[in-house]
Amino acid sequence: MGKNYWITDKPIQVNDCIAKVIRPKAGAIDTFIGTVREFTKGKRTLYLEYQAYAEMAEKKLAQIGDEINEKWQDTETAIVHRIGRLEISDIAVVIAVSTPHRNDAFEASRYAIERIKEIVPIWKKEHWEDGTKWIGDQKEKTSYQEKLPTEEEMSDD
Amino acid sequence: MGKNYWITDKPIQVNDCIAKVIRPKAGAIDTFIGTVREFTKGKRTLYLEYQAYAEMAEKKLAQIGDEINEKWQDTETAIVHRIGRLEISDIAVVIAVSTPHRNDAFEASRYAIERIKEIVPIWKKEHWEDGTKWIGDQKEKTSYQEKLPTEEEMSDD
Amino acid sequence: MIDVLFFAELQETVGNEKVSMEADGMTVKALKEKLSAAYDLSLDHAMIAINQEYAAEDAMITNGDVVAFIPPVSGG
Amino acid sequence: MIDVLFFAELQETVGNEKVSMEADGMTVKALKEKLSAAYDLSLDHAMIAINQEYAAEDAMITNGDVVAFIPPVSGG
Repeated sequence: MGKNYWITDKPIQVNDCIAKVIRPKAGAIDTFIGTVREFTKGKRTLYLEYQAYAEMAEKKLAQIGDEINEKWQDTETAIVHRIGRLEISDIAVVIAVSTPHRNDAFEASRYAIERIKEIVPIWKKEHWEDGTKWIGDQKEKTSYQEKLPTEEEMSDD
Repeated sequence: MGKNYWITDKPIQVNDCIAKVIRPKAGAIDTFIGTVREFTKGKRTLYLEYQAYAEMAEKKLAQIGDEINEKWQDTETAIVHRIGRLEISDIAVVIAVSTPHRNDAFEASRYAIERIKEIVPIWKKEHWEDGTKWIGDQKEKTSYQEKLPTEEEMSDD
Repeated sequence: MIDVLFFAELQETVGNEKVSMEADGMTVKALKEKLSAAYDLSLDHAMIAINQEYAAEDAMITNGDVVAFIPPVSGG
Repeated sequence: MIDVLFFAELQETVGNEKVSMEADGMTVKALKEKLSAAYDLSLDHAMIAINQEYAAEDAMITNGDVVAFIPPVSGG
């Protein structure tokens, strides 16, 4: 089945990600899917372009999986992120986390998407009706303004 | 594409559920998948049997979707639950909720699984190595001992 | 006549998923008592649905209703 | 020689995804200053990775390293 953390320039098949985490010990799988949204604060997106530092991004995705395994018991995580041009409603990212009990699955997959937006070298370029822009920090809930990651974020353990 | 809330005696295709909620206004889809877990507190499950009051269950699943739409803005929900005999790792339930922003998707799908365990007439029979039992209330976080549902739970609005 | 549906362990105890009976004008509570006695059922933790909607103990049953006894659910 | 990688808007400003240069013994901070000046780049908000690991400002660069300038990420 290959690796659990990967960058692809092809359309994402959600099942490919889910299949990697289904297992007898798990009773719950939370799957987060990020899709290209047409309108953001009234502004219309025509399409997106994602770029990644692919090798490092895959390492950082794997690091997130390791972090999840430290924070919650007995987890299995898989994450795939697409790059290149994505149209409206295309799937940009899929995170699947399986756990024995459901609360952990919800919390862990939510953690994963937040961490992706902090440490994984992937960038989104918005192509709006009236222009383009590479998007920076998009964390919705916490501010992340420092120019260096924290010690924890730099660690690969 | 048919209805968004259904009971089936066939294996569940996760994509059938996700496809119903993908849309241009959504940027996030949270998908909760419940699978048959082999071990619960050291006890080994051989397989499960699910039974439903199917027509009412579909109405109650739709009610949960309505509740979600009242509690969070601009949601689209789809839920499918399987009945009959399920083997270890088989998918019993899939909930997909799409929202413009991810936090709502996580919260809404978590709400949905909790509500399923409160108001949807579906029952699970455990077939263990050493016996069988119809399982009652399985809510992990809240107690639900009253013999009648609350007013809210009885409402179909 | 009404139809009464049983599920899960209640169905196994009754030995039937559906019974038809006279119950016009009875309350849910009265029907519960009658069936508890008839089938030696413990219905204390069962919810009742009339025509696929949860009903309270004092709800009135009328001819043609479908009444379901719903033991604590365990889907998901 | 080291390789320096640029991404997103930095890549567009530099006009290149990779440049090779001498930097043995330089700190990350010194390299940042050098490149900021050379390409008129704003690197204040960029993180730096050496060989695919985030590095602090005072980290030392050695021959053969791959240094990446990583503007605020926006995946997901």
